[in-house]
Amino acid sequence: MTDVSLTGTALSGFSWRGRIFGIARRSPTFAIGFAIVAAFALIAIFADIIAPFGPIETFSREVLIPPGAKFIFGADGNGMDVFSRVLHGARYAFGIAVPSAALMLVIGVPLGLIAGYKGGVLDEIVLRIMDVLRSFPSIVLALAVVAATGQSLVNVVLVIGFLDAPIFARLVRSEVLALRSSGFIESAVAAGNPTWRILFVHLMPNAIRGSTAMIAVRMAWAVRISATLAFIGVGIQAPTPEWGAMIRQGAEFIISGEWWVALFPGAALVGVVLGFNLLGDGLQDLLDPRRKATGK
Amino acid sequence: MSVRRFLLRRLVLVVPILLGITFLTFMLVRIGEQSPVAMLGGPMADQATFAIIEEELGLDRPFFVQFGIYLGKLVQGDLGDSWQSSERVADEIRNRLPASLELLIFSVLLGALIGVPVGLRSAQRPNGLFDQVSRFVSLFGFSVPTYWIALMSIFVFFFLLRWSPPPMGRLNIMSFPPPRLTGSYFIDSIVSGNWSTAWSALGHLTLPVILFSIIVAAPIIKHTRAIALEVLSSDYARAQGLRPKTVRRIALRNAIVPILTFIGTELTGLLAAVSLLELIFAWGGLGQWGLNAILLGDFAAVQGYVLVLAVFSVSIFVVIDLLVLVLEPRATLRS
Amino acid sequence: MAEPILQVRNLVKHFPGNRPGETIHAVNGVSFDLIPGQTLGLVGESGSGKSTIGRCVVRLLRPTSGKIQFGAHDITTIGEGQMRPLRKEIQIVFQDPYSALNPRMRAGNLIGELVKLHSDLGPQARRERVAALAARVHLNADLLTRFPNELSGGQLQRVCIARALATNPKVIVLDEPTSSLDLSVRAGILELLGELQRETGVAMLFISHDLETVQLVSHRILVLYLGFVIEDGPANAVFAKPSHPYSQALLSADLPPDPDVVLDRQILQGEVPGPVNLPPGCAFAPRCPLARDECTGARPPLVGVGENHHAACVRIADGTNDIRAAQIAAAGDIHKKFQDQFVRRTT
Amino acid sequence: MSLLEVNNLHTHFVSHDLNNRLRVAKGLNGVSFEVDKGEIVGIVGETGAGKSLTAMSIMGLLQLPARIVEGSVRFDANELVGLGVEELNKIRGTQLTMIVQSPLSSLDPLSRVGKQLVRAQQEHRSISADDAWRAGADMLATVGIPDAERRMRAWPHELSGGMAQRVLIALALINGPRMLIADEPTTGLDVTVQAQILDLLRTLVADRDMAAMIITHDLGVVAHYCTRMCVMFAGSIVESGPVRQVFNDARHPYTQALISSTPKRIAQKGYGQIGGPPPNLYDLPLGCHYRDRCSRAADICHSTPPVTGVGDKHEAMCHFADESGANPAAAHHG
Repeated sequence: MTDVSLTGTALSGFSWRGRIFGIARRSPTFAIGFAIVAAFALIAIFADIIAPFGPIETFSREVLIPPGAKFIFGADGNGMDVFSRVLHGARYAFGIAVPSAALMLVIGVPLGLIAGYKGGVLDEIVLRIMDVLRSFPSIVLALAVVAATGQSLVNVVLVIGFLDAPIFARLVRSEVLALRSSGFIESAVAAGNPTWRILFVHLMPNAIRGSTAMIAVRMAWAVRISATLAFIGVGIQAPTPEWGAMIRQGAEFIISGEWWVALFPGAALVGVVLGFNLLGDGLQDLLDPRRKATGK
Repeated sequence: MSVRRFLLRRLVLVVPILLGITFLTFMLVRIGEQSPVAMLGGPMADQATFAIIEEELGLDRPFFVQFGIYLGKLVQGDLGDSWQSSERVADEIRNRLPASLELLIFSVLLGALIGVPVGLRSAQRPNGLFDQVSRFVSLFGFSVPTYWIALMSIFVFFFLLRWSPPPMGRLNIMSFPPPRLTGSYFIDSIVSGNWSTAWSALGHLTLPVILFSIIVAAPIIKHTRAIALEVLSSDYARAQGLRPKTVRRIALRNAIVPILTFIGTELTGLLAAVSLLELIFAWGGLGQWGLNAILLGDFAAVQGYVLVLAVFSVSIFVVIDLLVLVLEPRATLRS
Repeated sequence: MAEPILQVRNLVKHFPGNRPGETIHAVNGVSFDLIPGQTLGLVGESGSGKSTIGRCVVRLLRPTSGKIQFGAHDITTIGEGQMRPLRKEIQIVFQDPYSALNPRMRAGNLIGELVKLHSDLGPQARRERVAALAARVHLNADLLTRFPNELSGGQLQRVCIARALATNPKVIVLDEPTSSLDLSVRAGILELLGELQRETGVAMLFISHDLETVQLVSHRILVLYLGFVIEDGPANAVFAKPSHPYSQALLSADLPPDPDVVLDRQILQGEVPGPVNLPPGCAFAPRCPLARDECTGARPPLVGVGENHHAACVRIADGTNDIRAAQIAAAGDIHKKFQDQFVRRTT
Repeated sequence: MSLLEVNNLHTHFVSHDLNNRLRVAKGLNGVSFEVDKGEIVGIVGETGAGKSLTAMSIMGLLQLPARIVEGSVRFDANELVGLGVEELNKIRGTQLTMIVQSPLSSLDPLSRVGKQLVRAQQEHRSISADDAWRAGADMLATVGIPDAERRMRAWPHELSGGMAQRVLIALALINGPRMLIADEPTTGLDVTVQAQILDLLRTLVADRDMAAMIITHDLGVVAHYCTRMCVMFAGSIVESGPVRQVFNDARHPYTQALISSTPKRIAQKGYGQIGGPPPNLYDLPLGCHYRDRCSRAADICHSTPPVTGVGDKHEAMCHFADESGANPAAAHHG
């Protein structure tokens, strides 16, 4: 069924408009996810300009005001504008997601490459670490480590990055294992490539493809887990405008009916996480047309 | 390999993992900022008091000696005492685990009951309307933080609608826990014929179980769909001119093993995730207790909590392996 | 005859099996020489160990025992570091050109890689060398900027051959180089290989299960069964007078693409057993229509059946190694009559 | 009237590329042929020529984005194109069956061989489990599986490649079909096993008075096991006719090139014409699709060549079909 020749497909007539619609048609999921993430990224960049008030600007006489003309998302228990705080919270979301994703890749990818290609002791170690992490809920580990090492943005990023690195190591490792016996690696060895060239010139560009979608998914997880830490009270602390910390503030008002303090930061959190997840799901569709084909 | 030898081998392999986890947590809690000494001593205590407390807790000894002593007691089934409650950690775990399991098991059952059929139905007409909606719902379930959706539903169902009992514990204040049998208040009170307690337990269970089952169902939908799609598009299902009903049955049969394996691997994470829900509903389960222990640096309690999680996950894997052995003819007992 | 450039002696390669304690006996004591300007054909069905031999020769695999002598170098067990400079002398072309090329590199760079690794040429000189190589394998120069997925199977295999030629090797192993190609493309590749051998005098090890192709390109032939050489000899001699019962059956199972050829086939029962537990004695004995009690005793040695032509069968000694003759003798005229009838009905 | 009549079948792959432009790959471009009772028709051609696509189109097994855009498939005078799954299943699996490529992935891994044979029968008619089991065991014996009763209880993964292929044949024949389509039935099998399977297929077709269609890229299989052959190129049948006639008097230059590229012919006549890359199905040239690779190409080849009858049931789709090249390899010299 797939014996259709695709050779010589000309790529003439490229247009941005066509490309955008083309991608949106191929994977609406990706398009929606991308739009959401891009919107929040813009909010994060321009938070200062969009927000009517400062993120920790206090109006001491206007405590717990429901949403209205002045405070469109209401005011919280400290008399801060929830809207402005939610906007600034986007900075923390990306400030955690992007560097921790970079860290995961920087640690995980080379580890997976070497473990998969060389096997042996390093491979055993990576496998054992994966075993431990697998039988160990990451949230508990993150919690324990952050509780132990102290509450700072840098610590949270480090913990998330290190915890997720093995996921990429394993992903890349399994790709490498599949590729290792594939013809082009054998022919690269037979050609006389030194090991480093095999790893980084031949294996990496091919092995990393499967991880692309995973990056988005793990960024979603990073945003979620950092908010969870803050909610529990170990991550970033109030009055920092971090969404998890804001939900924590709002939690105490739920039973008394002041819903807006917790609702809006949570909704923003869901938005960003959903955006990254959609992006990841869509990327998988785009990168693996077979999945889509069998899906049809 | 016989099943018994397989189990034995598994056990041998599990020991280093458990040891590694124990050591890791042992180290982690001790490099932590919170010190039980400072907390127990209180703000007014002097150096001498600290020293006495330190000696009592055995914290003055070298790290590896402490670890050795801990392991020695562990082998005898002694998990130490929680300094916070002064209770034996083993007792605390025994008392609290059933509460968590009650929540977890009901949620996983409900989640699988929702997730598997929805996933199968999605795979029937991929990219159809049902599929699109269920994929989105599943992704939403992936993305929504448990605690936030819990807070929001408490606001709606307790504060606004008054359908749900106050989010405080597993029974209302008028009811007493039924005699312990399974540890589930709901089941135990039915067994003992105490209908009003059963009603109250059910009322308290409903909201958290429904919420959690959404979280559980999300990945199940996704995986069931992927697995079913693979089967439906495979050659054997198509070329023989089998009726769609038969193809569906084969698809389900072929999907069972991977789905079971998947649920199994998810369970440990869920046991931890349930702790946030316990926190919000003041459930008094293991998760809530474990969270607090971590926050307060309650060494023995943290160790105990982590160990329970690890043992739980390891035994789940063994159970899954055995199940697969029954259901999958290609499976052989291998380490 | 010229001095051999590569000598393989008693090559053995075992792999660990799927179950603990199991051993896969892929290659069990194979010896042969490669002579410059000549092609040696390795023939056998799956599990005969032919690809394993090829991979041992280019040292993608480390032999379990035996010896591989390349010129003055014993390359049997040297490390990858020592092997690397020798790699430019011994090259390999794989069966499936679609997977043998890094999908993320352009054709030109794929060929240029070898030049880069084994010479000090600057970028400009390298480009010229790549262009020359492309011309030599009859590959259009404008295809060099394309990625592998933009090329057809035949073009890809030409890229692979250009790579193998880039360093002027003395030995090329061809592991089923045409099996995954379409018939009309196959011929072009075979023609190119012959042309290159005549020009450069490279020694070739041609691995294939396609008897007709092997017959076409090889000077000598080695027939393998379960990792044993059961017959070797000049290509024409082996095809004209296969002496081992397995060679006879294998050759008779071939379907010539010509409806006018009357088939006279000796169809074997069963399939090639897995190479985990080797049968005692002659590996082919369990399927051999001529097997005798002694066949399951000692492994039969290769005995001469013609000039430079050997086969490993105990029946050669008394001349009863011909399957067809044996069958006819056993079944008598009735069988022959039936066979004639059958042939008439099917053609 | 023939058992199977395929008429002007067009199957296209319709999709959009990443730039949102409509792309149509013309997989089949007007395929017509017939298969009669007692015949074994061989379909040959290179990868991408549309051999498997033809089989899938006939069986109604196309998956999007592939679909039949024009043409008809008549089996025993019933039109199959456009039938729903329910009606199609009355024919598919009972009267018209198919052996797909790769035997192992074509068996349900979680059902024993016997159960699959029983299921295949009970899907299409009411038969007791015992009877179905007996019929299944008999069928296994018929396809040459020793110890059939024991094999009925085997799992698919316990079968060797040759055994699995026999089981597939048994599955395809269990409901007494009138026609069998075999897609590369021996690819991946060893030469000595290949002979066993092909002999079995031929005997079964003859004994049961069936028709068969064998898809293969191996001219040897066609030469010795088929009565008639169709040569496909770029989604069209460029030549068809009785095997012997086509081999000895090929009229289409592509057929001639194919036959002259077999090692035997090369050994006799030297290297002939060298094949080029397959045409781009997204952008097929107007007129004769083989034009760019053809040594005989002329101006007239820019118009679509007619299907010309050149003998008894022997047709070629070429402007020069009338010119006999009695010795195909003679047209080129190596």
